[in-house]
Formats: sequence, C-alpha cells, structure tokens
Amino acid sequence: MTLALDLLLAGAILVVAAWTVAARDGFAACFGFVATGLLLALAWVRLGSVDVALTEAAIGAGIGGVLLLNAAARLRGQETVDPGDVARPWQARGIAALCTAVAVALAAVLLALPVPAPGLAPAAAAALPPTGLGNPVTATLMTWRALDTLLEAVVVLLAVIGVWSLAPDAAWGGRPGPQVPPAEGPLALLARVLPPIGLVIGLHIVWAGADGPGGKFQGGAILAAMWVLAWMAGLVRPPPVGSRRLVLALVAGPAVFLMVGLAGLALAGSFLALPAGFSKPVILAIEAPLTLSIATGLALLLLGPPARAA
Amino acid sequence: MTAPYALLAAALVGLGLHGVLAHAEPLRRLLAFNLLGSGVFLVFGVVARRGAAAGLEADPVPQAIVITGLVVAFAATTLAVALLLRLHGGDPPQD
Amino acid sequence: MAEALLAAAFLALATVAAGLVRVLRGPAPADRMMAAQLLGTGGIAALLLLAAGSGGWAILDAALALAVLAAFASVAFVQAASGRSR
Amino acid sequence: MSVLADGFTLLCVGAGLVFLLAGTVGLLRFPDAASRLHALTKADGLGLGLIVLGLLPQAAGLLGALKLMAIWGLVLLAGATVGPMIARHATGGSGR
Amino acid sequence: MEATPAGSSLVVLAVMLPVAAATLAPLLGARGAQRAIVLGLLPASLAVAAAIAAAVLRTGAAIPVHVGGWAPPLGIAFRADGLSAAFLLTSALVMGATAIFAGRTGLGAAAGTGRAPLAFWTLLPALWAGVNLAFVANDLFSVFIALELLTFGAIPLVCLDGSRETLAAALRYLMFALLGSVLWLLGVALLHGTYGVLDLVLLRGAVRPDAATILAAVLMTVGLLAKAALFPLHLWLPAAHAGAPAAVSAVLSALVVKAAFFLLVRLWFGTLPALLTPALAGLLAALGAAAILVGGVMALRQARLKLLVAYSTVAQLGYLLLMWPLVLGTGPEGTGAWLGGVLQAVSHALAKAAMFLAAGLIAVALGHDRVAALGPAGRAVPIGVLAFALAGLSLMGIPPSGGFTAKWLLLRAAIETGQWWWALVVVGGGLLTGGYLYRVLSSAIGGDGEATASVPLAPQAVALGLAMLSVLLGLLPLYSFGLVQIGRPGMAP
Repeated sequence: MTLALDLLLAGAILVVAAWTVAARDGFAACFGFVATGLLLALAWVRLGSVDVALTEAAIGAGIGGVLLLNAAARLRGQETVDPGDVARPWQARGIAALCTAVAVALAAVLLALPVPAPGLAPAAAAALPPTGLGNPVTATLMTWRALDTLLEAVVVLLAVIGVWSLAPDAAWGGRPGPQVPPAEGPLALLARVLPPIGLVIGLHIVWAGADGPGGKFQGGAILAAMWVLAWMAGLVRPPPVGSRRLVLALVAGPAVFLMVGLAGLALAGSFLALPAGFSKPVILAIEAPLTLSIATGLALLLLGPPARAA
Repeated sequence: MTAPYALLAAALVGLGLHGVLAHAEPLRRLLAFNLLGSGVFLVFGVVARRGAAAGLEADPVPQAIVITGLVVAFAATTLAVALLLRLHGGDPPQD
Repeated sequence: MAEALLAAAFLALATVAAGLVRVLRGPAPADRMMAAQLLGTGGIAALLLLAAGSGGWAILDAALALAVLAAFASVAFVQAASGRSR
Repeated sequence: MSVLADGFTLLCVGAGLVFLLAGTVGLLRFPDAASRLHALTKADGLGLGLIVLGLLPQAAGLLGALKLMAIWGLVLLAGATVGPMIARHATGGSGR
Repeated sequence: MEATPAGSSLVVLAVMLPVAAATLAPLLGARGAQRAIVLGLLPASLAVAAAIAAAVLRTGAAIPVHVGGWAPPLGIAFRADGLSAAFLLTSALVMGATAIFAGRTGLGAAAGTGRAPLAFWTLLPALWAGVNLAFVANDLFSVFIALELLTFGAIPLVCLDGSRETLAAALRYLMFALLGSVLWLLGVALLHGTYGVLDLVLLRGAVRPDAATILAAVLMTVGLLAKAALFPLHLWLPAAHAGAPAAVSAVLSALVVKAAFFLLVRLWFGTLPALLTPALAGLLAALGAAAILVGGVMALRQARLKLLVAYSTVAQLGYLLLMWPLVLGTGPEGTGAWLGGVLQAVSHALAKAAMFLAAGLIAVALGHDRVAALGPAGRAVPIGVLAFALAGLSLMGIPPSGGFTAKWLLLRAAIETGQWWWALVVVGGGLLTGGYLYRVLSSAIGGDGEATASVPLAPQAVALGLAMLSVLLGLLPLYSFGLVQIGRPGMAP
C-alpha cells in the first residue's frame, strides 16, 4: 500500500512539475508551481521530515506561491525577452541532452548510494538530551548548526534591504508594497476573522518547535501571511521603509542572536556556546525576537519595495 | 522505500535545469529555478530518510539544511521578482 | 486499521490527482481557482489520513499550517487572477 | 469498543472520500462554472468534515481532536470566502 | 597542533565583525554605518587578519575552530590556514580602501539618508562577511551560506543606480549566481549521502573516487566556475562589473569572484585531491587559457573604459586556472606554482580594485568613460591615472610587481614540469594585457580636451595606495610568502 501511495504521489508531482515547465502561460504555470509545492509537502511527510513538510507548505507553496502569482499578474505579459536569450534549435537540443544526462546520472547515483547509509542521526540522537530539546531538527538549527541559522536570519535582513534598494528614488521613504484600497465583502470578513486564528496557530507552531515539528521559520511564515492578508484588505499599513520601528523589528532577532553568540565567546570561550543546563531557556530567548524578525522580514519581502512616496 | 522519491528528485532537477536554460522569459526561468531547488531539496530528503537511525525518522542535519535552503530560495525569489517588476512591471495594478 | 487509513489516504490523493487535470487544463482562471481550492482540501484530507494511518499525530500541526495558508493563498490567488483579467 | 470506534472511523472516512470524489467529478464534468463551483464547495466541505468526524475517535487526546476540528473550521471558512469571490469573478462581476 | 582559544576567537571575529556591522547598519543609518565601518570595522579587521597571520606563522599550523564548542561531524568547524590568512588580509585591505573611497565620493554620508547609501553601507559589510566566511569555512553547507551572503550583497549593489541596463545586468548575474549556488548544494547533498559528513577535513580522509563523488565534484565545480565567472561562464560579468558604481566594481572584481576561486582551490587541492587527474587539471587550465585569450581580445575591442577593465578581469581570472596542472605536475612539495596562483589572485585583487576606483574617478572627471577620448584625464586626475598605470604594470607582469612574480612563478613551473604550452599562454596573455592598457594610457596621457568636474585628492590617493601595494608585493623576497604554504593539506607539516 505504502509503495502504491509513494508511486502515485511521486508520479503526480512529476506530471505537475513537467506541466509547470512546459505551460504556455506564465500565470497558469504559477498555479502548477503551487500545486507542486502542496504535493511536495505530502512527499516530505512520507520521507519522515514533518518539519520540512511544514516549511514547504508555509514558505515553498504558501507565501512563495503567492509571491510568484502576484508577480505573474503584475507582469501581464509585459516581459520583454532578450533575443540573445532565446535558444536556437541546436542549442535547445543540446540543453535537452545535457539535462537528460544530468537527471539520469543523478538517478543512477541516488539509487546506488551506500548501504547502510552513513549519516549524523546517531550523533544527533546522542547529543540531543543535554540540550533539553525534544526535536532533533530544532536542536540542529539552534545548537550544533546555530551558525547557519544566525547567518540565515541575516540573509533575510539583507534581502529586505536589497528589495528596498530596488525602489524608485522618488518612492524612497514611502510605505512598502503597492497601495491597497479597503476591501469589502468576503475578503474583508476573512481578513478580520482569519488573522487572530492564524496568530494563535503561528505562535503555537513556533512554540511546539522545541519538542515537535515546527519552529520560527514556519511559524514566522504563517504570521507574515496573516499580516499580509490584513494588508490586502486594507486593514493595516506597513510603516514607511527605514522607519525606526520597522528596522528594529527586522534587526532584533539577528542582533540578539549575535549578542548571545558573542557572550558565549566571552564567557564559555566559544562563539555561540550555550551555558550547560540553560540551553533551552536561552534558545527560547533567542527564538522570540528571531520569530518577530523573520515574520517581519518575510512579510516585507512579500510586499516588495515601496511604489510611491509617503 | 525512498526509490520513488530518488527518481522524482532526479527528474525534478533535470526538468528545472531545462527550464532555467531553455526558457527566455525571466519569470519562467524563476519558476524553473524553484523547481530545480525543490529537486535538490528532495535529494536531501532522500539522504535524510536513508540516514534514519537511533530512533530518529530521518537524519536531522539534511532536514535543517533544507529548512534553511527553503528560506534562502524564497528570499532569492523575492529579490528576482523585485528586479523583474522594476524592469518590466510598469505601474502596479491600480484597483 | 492503519492499512485501511493509508488506503484512504491513497484514494484522497488519487482524487486530488484527478482534480489536478482542471488546474492543468483550465481554461478559465475561475476553473483554476476552484481546482486549487479542491487541491487544498484534498491535500489536507490526505495529510490527516496519513497522520492517522502512521500514528504520527505531530503531522496535524502541518495540516493546521496548511489549512491556514490554503485560506490565505486561495484569497491571494483570486485577487491576483481577477486583477489580471480586468 | 475499539472495534466500534474503528468501524465508525471507516464508515465516516469512506463516506467522506465519496464526497471528495463527487466534488472532483463535478469539477471535471459539469458544463458551466456556476454549477462546478456549487458542486465543489458543498462536496468539499462535507467530505473533509466526514473525514474529520471519522478520525476524532482515533485522535490522541483533546488537543488532537481540537486541532482536527480547527482544521475543518478553517477549510469551511476558506470555502465560504473564496466561493463567492470566484463566483463574482466568474460571472464577470467587478470582483470587489 | 592544539589551537589557542585566542587564535580561534580571532577566526570567529574575522567573520562575525562584518556580520555584526551588516546587521546593525540599517539601525545606524547610512551615516552611522559608514562611521562604524571606517572607524571601527576597518582597523579591527586589519588587526584581526594580521593577528591570524601572525598566529599561523608562529605555530606553523592552521587554526581549527569548533563553533559553539561542537566538534565535527555534528558541529560546524572553521579552519584558518596560511592561505586563509593571506586572503583575510587582502579582503581587509581592499574592503577598507573601498570603504574610505566610497565615503569620500558619491556614496558618502554627504549623499544623505537616501536609498543607495543605506543599501551600500549595509551590503558592503555583508560582502565582507561573505568573503571572510568563504576563506575560513571548513563545512560544505557553511560555504553555501557564504555564497548566499555574497549573492544577496552583490546583486542590489550592481543596480544601485536603478538604470535599465544595470537592472538587466543584475538580473542576469542573479540567475548565474543562483544556478551556481544550487549546483553547489546538489553536490553537498550527494557528498552527505555518500559519506555522512559535511566537514572538509573529515571528507578529505574519506573520499573515494566513486560515481557519486565524481558527479558531486563536477556539479560543484561548474557551480563555482559560474560564480567566479571563469570562462565560458563569464557572460554575466562584464555588464555587471562595468555597470556597478566604482566602489562596488572594485569589491566585486577584486574579492567576490576570488572567493569562488578560493573555494575551487579548497575543493580540489584540499578535499578532493583523490579525484584530481592530469586530464581534468588540463581541462580546467584549457578553460583558463581560453579565458585569457578571449578576455584579452574582448578588452582590446571595448570602447568604454569600465567594460575594458571588466573584460580584463575575465582574462586575469583565467591565469588562476593554470594553477591546476602546474601544481599537480610539481607534486605536493612543489611550491612555485601554488605560490604563483595565490600571488596572482592577491596581486590582481589589489591591482584591479585600484583600476576600478581610478576608472570611476576618471569617469567622474570627464563625464564619460570612452577610451578614445580620455585626453583630459592625465591633467584632471593625475594621481588616479598614475594608480591605473601602476596597477597595469602588475597586471601585465612587468617587474618589479606582484603580478610579475606571480606570472614568473607560473611560467617557471610550466617549463620545469615540461608543460611549455601553458608558458606560451602566460606570455601571450601578458602581450594582450599590454595592448589594451597601452590603448588606455596613450589616450589618457598627453591628450587634449577639458575635464567637466574636479576630483578631490583623497580618493585618488586610495586608488594609488592599492596599486602601490600590488607593485610592492613584487619587491618582497620569495621566502616571505611561506605563510601561504602553512596548513596546506597534503604538505608535510
């Protein structure tokens, strides 16, 4: 039964993905992309990675899909194609041959990976209890590979600054994103009802991440989506770019993380070393501002640069 | 057990790479790049699942890598979309 | 019991796969929106059955996240699509 | 007791699947957008509702049951919002 | 071999100081960030890099760091060897000089609190963090993060002026950069699946030449070639490097592409020497030779100065790939080719930064950068033109200069190992370089015409300083470069 399930799932993903690449219309292709993401979330559950399934649902298919669909809608076929970018027939054949070769080689290699599989699961399971955390993925992100997570949070901040830098000069200082008039009807209703529920669920997922699937990236994405929903209905407005409040919310997470890291260097002799026995409270203290920064960052990335001056 | 997903991952990488190289429209390239990314993440997923041991359903390190990678991919996509809209978007839709 | 629930998950997934034909064929944006809606529901159903079948109730949190985001995403889609058709 | 619960689960899940399938068939076969939408929103919400109902006896504890109910509620909410929006869009309304 | 805690703290600071600057910059605002970078980060980074070099020289071994106290394979390790120390020093010099230069020209605090200054003073330290992380990372996935820091830092800076051309160049750069990252990541997945570790040193001990490893190596190499703009994946570079503001071009050409080259060296000589065959090394060098020739010819044909300098980068990067067969041919104890490649990377970094800064000043003074009409530059920007000329000496390989020593070492290694054809390429590349630089200098010196704007002395002096450093490298005796051999994997300790 499970094999049939896996085959059906993998087959469906492949068909939708192929269609996404081949579709004629960019907007339609975005629908295909979202469907792929949704099915991929199921695939991640089947692969025993519920944390990743959550992330894929929240970020890959969820806010990522919305971002691409909005882009497709706003471009409305206005993209001009650089003639140098259009593949000539012989090039197209070459590309197809190359990609087929890569896929075949990759498939062969993946099916022949060593047995028993090497990996870090035993090491992680052994190192888990002293951290006080129950979820090995969160432990990986917050203790032994905390550096990656810290730099990741910085990358989100950099992306926001980068996206803002693409504003027209005249619009600098304005509020991020296009202008939205207040909505009426069903959208206005949903934008009032859903965000409070989403807030609870998002925070629950951040909190649950210590011991089960979840964490700040996934929960933060949900919080960001809820805020954007309220924004779409014209209920909330982002502060102008560069405003103190907004920048503080963006910087708080990585800044606190950095300070904890440097405190580890000063006190325990190693950057990001957490005090023995207190690692869980310290991790939670990092995660709170980090969630705020990630949610703010993701929401601002989804909105894009300011389109007009304040 | 992981074989269907291993084959799927390889196919997604091939498909995505093809889209990135063969498409001329930037938005389609971006979509294809995201599919390529999904394929690569799925390779990590297969690796993680194969590495299940010591009572863990999957090796947590590749899982953490994918979570980080998904966030990076989203951020990169927003940057590309902002560039695209600035280049080709004209005015944002006025409702 | 677990086997039966996994079979049910398979059927839910098969339903989703069939619904995908609408996403792919369209032709009107409204059809795609409806299909995306069905996809969300069917996907959540499959996820719930998977959770029950494998005893991994932690999966429920993923389904919860999916449900919140499906609502958000479908609204965003309809907005984007109707902005486009005008 | 357990046999009874399992039987209830199977019955409800089976019925739920039938409704989901009906929604899909409607989506694929009905001639016009309005009837497709009608078939979809009804069958969809009901199908998932039955599955949730069926899984309730299997759920671990009150929190699990609450989450299941919340999931169903969210799907109903999304359907209730998006349905009219799609309908307006399909019938050529201004969308707002 | 045991590292002192102080040494390992230094290595962490080399990465974390710029990270902290990038994090706090939006909070400080453009003016505050500029001050913090020029007055705080610059001296601190120079001191840290010098201290790391001193520590490596003193102990004669690389400094290992276990971040957070977690040892690999579970934890992340840094490792600073002599090569890292040399590149950390280079990055501190070039980044610092660029920061001073930018503060004195268009991107200074005088420009106010606008969009461009905030982006520049946030993303410059981000690039700094990215290159430094690439220089000390000892973990496959940390390298990916370093590559991402570079991508997110570089792309918005390329199109800081918001013009159509630079936006298009940035988009193309982004596509190449993302493709490069994702190929690297795919390689990481395969290596983790095969060996179950991500640590470079542990991998070195484990690698076997099997199919998965070879595929991973190919994917990662192609990814890095795209990032380093090494031929034939250089197509994005000229427009991006030429379109960016001068200070940005300097950092991109001098350091950002070098970080990818550095990782290529780490990958092949540090981690996967078991896979390195003469045929493969020859293939890489052939790509390098093609880059030298194509880049040189294209530079000769450019009408605009910044594009000429950008194509010159394509050509000069080609020399770096000649390292592979030459180092392989001389065996692990051979030091000439290794030193030649490293010296080429460092001297080109200094010289090219100087050149881009000078070219930027010339463009400001003349209001254009057409190579055929540089006449007034000699009088309007005398120090800048001098800097350009000195940097040119180093690029051509005229003694005494760092570029000369580098090319001479490569030449000697080519002849010693009986691979004379690579020597021909080095000589031919030098002639092409002389050709395009002659075009610039003959136009800039002694021509007539009027400058449209005046250029202050301070930024010219910065460019001159970098150019002089590039030349002075050539005056140092060879044994003083022993640093870059320390901790080199495969060498006798």
